[in-house]
Amino acid sequence: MTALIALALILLLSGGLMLLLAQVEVGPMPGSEPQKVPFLGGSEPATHAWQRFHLRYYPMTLLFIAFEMEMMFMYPWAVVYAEIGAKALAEMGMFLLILSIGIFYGWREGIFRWQ
Amino acid sequence: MAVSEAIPRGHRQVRYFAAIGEDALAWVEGLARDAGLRRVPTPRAASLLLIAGRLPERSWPALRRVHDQMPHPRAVLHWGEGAQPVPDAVALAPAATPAVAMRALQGDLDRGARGSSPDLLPNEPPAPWLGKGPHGQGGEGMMGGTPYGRPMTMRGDELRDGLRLDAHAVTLGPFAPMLPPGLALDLRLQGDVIQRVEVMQPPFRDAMVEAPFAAAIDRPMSAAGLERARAVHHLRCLGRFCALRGAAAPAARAYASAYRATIGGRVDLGSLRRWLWLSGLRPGIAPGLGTLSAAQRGCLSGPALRAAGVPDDLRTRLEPYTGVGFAPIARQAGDVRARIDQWLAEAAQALDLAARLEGLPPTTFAEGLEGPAGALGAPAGGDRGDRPALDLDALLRGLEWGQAVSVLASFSPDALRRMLGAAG
Amino acid sequence: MSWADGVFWLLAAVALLTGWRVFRTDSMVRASFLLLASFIAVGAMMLMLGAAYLGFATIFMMAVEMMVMALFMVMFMMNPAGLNPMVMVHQHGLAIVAGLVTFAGLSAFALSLDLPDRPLPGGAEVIAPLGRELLGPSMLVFESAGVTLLATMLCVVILSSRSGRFGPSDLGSVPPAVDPAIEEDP
Amino acid sequence: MTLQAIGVVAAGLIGLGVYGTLSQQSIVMLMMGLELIINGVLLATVGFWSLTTGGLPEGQLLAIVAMAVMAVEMAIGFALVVAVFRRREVDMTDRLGSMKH
Amino acid sequence: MMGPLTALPLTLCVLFAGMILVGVLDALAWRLLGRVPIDDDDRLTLGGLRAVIRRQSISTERPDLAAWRLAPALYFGLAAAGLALVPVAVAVGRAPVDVEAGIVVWGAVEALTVIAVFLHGWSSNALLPLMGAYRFVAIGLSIMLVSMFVLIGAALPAGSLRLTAIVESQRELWNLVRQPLGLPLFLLLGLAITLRGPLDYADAPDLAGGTSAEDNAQLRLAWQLARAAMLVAFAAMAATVFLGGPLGPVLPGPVWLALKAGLVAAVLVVLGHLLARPDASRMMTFIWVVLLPLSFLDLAIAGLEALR
Repeated sequence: MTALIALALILLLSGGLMLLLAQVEVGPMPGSEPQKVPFLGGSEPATHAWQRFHLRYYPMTLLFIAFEMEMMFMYPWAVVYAEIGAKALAEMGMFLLILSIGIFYGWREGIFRWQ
Repeated sequence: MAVSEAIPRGHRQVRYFAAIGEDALAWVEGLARDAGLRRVPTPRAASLLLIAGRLPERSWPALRRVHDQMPHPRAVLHWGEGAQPVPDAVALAPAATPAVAMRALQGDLDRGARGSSPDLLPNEPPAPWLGKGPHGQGGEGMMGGTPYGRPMTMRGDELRDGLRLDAHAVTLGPFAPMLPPGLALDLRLQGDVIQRVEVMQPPFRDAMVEAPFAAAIDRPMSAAGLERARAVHHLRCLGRFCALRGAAAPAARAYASAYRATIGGRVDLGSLRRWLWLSGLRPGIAPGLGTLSAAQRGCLSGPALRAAGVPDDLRTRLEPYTGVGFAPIARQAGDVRARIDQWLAEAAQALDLAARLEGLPPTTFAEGLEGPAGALGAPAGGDRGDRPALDLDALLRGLEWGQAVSVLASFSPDALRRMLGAAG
Repeated sequence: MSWADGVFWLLAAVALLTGWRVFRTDSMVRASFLLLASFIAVGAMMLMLGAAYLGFATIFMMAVEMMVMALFMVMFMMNPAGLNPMVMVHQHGLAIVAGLVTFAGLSAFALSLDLPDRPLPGGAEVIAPLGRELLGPSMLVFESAGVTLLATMLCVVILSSRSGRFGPSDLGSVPPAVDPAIEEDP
Repeated sequence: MTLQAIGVVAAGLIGLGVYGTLSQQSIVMLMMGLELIINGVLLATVGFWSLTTGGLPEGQLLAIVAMAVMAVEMAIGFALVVAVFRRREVDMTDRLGSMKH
Repeated sequence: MMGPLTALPLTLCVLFAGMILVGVLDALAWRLLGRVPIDDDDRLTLGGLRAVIRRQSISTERPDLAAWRLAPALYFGLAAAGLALVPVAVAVGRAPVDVEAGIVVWGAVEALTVIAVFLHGWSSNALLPLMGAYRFVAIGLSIMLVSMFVLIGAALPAGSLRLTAIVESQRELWNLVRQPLGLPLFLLLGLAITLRGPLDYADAPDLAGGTSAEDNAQLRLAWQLARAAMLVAFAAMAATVFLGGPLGPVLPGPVWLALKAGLVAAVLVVLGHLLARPDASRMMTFIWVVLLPLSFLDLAIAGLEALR
C-alpha cells in the first residue's frame, strides 16, 4: 500500500513541478493578436485548426481495442506459466492463434494502411 | 570533418528562423556549419529573423506575419541586397558572413541594449468577435459565426474512403521550412490526406545553382569546376531530403561532403552511401511514390528526367566530356527512390569526371551545356519553352502529408520552379 | 475515519465529479479525458481494495480506450472542440429522473445488503490464483472470450472498412445477380 | 471503505451513466454513458470480490469479463457509427429512425 | 520496501541527473555524427534555462490552455513514475516503488504517454501540431502492443510481474541472451515514446516541429525536458528488464544500473540521429505485419526457454 502512495506522490509532485514551470508567466506581454496567429509558413489560416479530423487508421484502432483485451488475459497467464508449464503454453498458443486469425483477416482487408 | 568554430565563450546559441528569398538557399545551408547558430523550424522558437537574399514584393505580407509570430525580444537581419521588407532590420551585405552580426544582435537583445522589433501588423483579431453572438464568443449555433475570430471548417468531398468529413482549406506559405523556399500551396485536406492542391506562388528563383554553368556559355570555365558544382548541388539536395525524413546524420554527411567538394578537397562518397544504406532511407519510401504520368513526363528535365528512363544528357554531345568517355546514368522507375539514387550516382559520377577533367584548359560552351537541373541555353536540345507545366494537383492528390513533402523534396527547388512553368 | 477512508472518499468524489463533468463540457477531447480521469479514480479504488493487477490493468486499458474514444468523438461530433457551446441534449428531464431513480434504487439495494463480511487478507497474492483460475476451471471462459474477441475483430473490420465483398460498402455492395440479364433493383 | 459505501458510489456512477445515455443525442456521446455504466459495474464487482468473497479468483475473472464487454461494446459501437456515417452522413440518434438505407 | 519519503527524492534526483546526462549525450551525438543541428531542443543546461528566462510566452488564438500546460506535466510525471518502478539495488532488492504488477504499470505509463503527446498536439489549435498528434497516435498505439508482448516474455521465467523478481530471474542469464528479439523490439518503443528518430511522428521536421511547432519559452523547455526525462526512465526500464539491472560482478548495484541505462540511452540517441523515418502508413503496416509476429516469436522463444 505504501508503494502505491509513493507512486501516486511521485506522479503528482513531479507533474505539479513541471506544471509550475510551464505556466510561470515571464516576459513583457501575453501576446498581441498578430503574434497569436498559428504558424503556417507565413500564410493566414482561413479557419480554426480544430476540425472533424479525418484520421485514416480508424479500423486499426478498433481492431486494437479488441486485441488489447488479449493483453489483459496474458498478464495473469505469464505469472503462473512457469508453474503450469506445457499445458499453459498450449492454451495460450490457441488463444493467440485465434486472435491472429483476426489480425490476418484485417491485414487481408487492408486495414493496416491509411484508408 | 567540416571546419567550424566552437561557440565563443560568453555567447549562447543564437536561434534564428530563416526566411529564404531568391538565390540564398545555399548560403543559409552553409550557415549550419557554425556551432553557435541554430536554425529552428518555427518562428516561435527563434529570437532572430534572418531574411536571406532578395524577397519579391508578393511575399512581403507573409514575411510580416512570420515576423510578428516571433516572441519578444526579437530582431531582424536582412542578409542580401534588394528592398527592405522590415523597416528596422539590420542590413548586411551579401558578401559578409552573418554569424558575427547575429551574435552581436543577440548580445544586444540579451543586454537590452536593443529594443525588440515591434509588430508590423495591426493589433486586431482576424474578425471582430468579442461580445458578439449569444455567448459572446462570436459564434452562432453549433458551427456558425466566427468564434474567437475564425470560422470553423465545414464538411467536403472525400477521395479515398467515402467518409465525407471536414475539408480543411489551408495555405502553406512561402516560408514553410519543409517546402522549397518561396513555394506557397493552397491545400484542401481531409485529415492529413491531400484532396486538392493549387500553387499560389512558385518557388523563388535560385540563380546561384546555375551561376557557374550560365557563365560557361559566354566565357571559358574549367569543366572540372563545373562538374564539382554539379556534385555539390546534388549532394545538397540529398542532404535536404535526408533532413526532412529525420535522418540527421546522413544529412550532415551529405552537407559535409558538399562543403568539401566546394573547397576542392577529397570527397569519399562511399561512406555517405553506407550511412544512407544504414539509415534505411530508401526502404522507408513507398515504391512508385511520386511517379509522373506519361503525359506529365514531358516537363521533367535533368536528373529527374534521367531517373524516369530517358537518358537525355547534353554532355554526351559536348567535346570535353566525349573525350573522357562520359556515359549518362538512367533509371526506369521515375519515382522518389529513383530520383534520390540518381542524385547520389550522378554526384559520384560528377566527382569522378572532375578528377579526370582536371588538367584540361578552360573551355566555353557557346552552344549550351547540361546544367544541374537540365539543359542550359541549348539550341540542339529544343528550346525549353514548349515543355508542358507540371500539374502538381495530379501528382500530389490522394497522398498523405509526409509522402507529399517527400515528393516535393525529391526535385531540386530550381527544377521544381522551372517545371511549374514559372517565368523569370 | 482512518486516512484510507479519507482517500477512498476523495477518489469517489473525483470519479463522480469527473463523470458528471463528462456530459457538461463543450470540448469532446476534454470529455473523453475526463471520463479517463473517472476510470483512473475507479482504478485507484480497486488498488485500495487489494486488486493489485486489476487496478493498473483498468488504468492502462481505459487509457487506450479513451484515446480511441477521443479520436472518434472529434471525428464525428459537430463543434468538436467546443468553440461554440455544445447543446446536444434531448429528453433532458426524463434522463435526469431515470438517472436519479436508478441511483436511488441501486443504492437502496446496496444499503440493504447483508453479505458475509470476508475481507481479502492484507497483502494476499491475487495474480497467481487468477492465473490458475484462468488456466484451470475457468478455461472455458478464457477461450470463449478469445472467440468472442475474434468475432469482434471480424465484425469491426467488415463494418468499418469501405471495401465490402462486392465493391464499396456505401454503394450497397450488392452481390452480382446470378443471371446478369436480371437487373437487381438497388 | 465498507461494502455499502462502494455500493453507493457504484450506484452513483451507474446513475450518471444512465443519465448520460438517455440525455445525449450523438451516438458517440451515448456510448460514453454506457462506458460510465460499466465503470460502475466494474467497481461494484471488485468491491464484492474484495470484501465478501475473501479473494475468490472467479471475482477477478468477472471483472475482466466486464472489461471485455466494455471493449467489445465500444469496438462494435464505433464500427457501426462509421458504417452508418459513411452511408447516411448522420450520427444523431434522432435522425436514425428507420433501418432502410 | 522504501517508504514514500525516501522514494520521492531518490527518483527526482536520479531523474534530473539523467536529464543532464541526456543533454550531454545529445550534444555529443550531434557533434560526432555531423555538424548540422537540424532539430532544435532545449537542454537542461545553463544556456537553455537562461534562454527561457527573458522570453515572452505567447499562445495561439484560442488554444486549450489547460491541456497545453497539462501535457508536459503529464509527460514528465509519467517519466518519473516509470523511473520509480526500477529496482535500484540488488542486495536490498528494493525499488523506490515496488508494486506487484510492475510491467502493467509500465504499460499504463506507455498508454498515458501516447495521450500526453496527443494532448500536446491537439491543444494549440494549429494545423501542423494537430497532424503531428494524430500521426503519432497511430504509431504509438501500434508499437505499444509489441512492447507488451516483449515484456510478458521477460516475465515468464520470473513467474511474476514484479520487476525485482524479473531482475532476480536474470541472475545467471540476462534476458538479452535468453530472448534475443526482446531488446531490439523494446528499443523501437523507446524511440517512439521519446519522440526520436525513425518513430518520431509527433515532432517531425516535415511538420516544422510537429506538436512543438507552436511551443515557445517555458512550454517548449518543459516539453523538451519531459522528453529527456522519458528517455532516462525508458533507459532504466530497458536496462532492468533485459540487461539484468543492478546485477553485475564487481561494482555495486546502482553503478551497474547507471552504466547499463547510460548505454541504452546512448544507443537510442545514436539511432535517433541515424535512422530515417518511413511514411506513417508504411510504418504502421510494418509494425502490425512484421514486428507483431516477431514479438509472438519472441514470446514463443521465451516460453519454450522458460519450460526448460
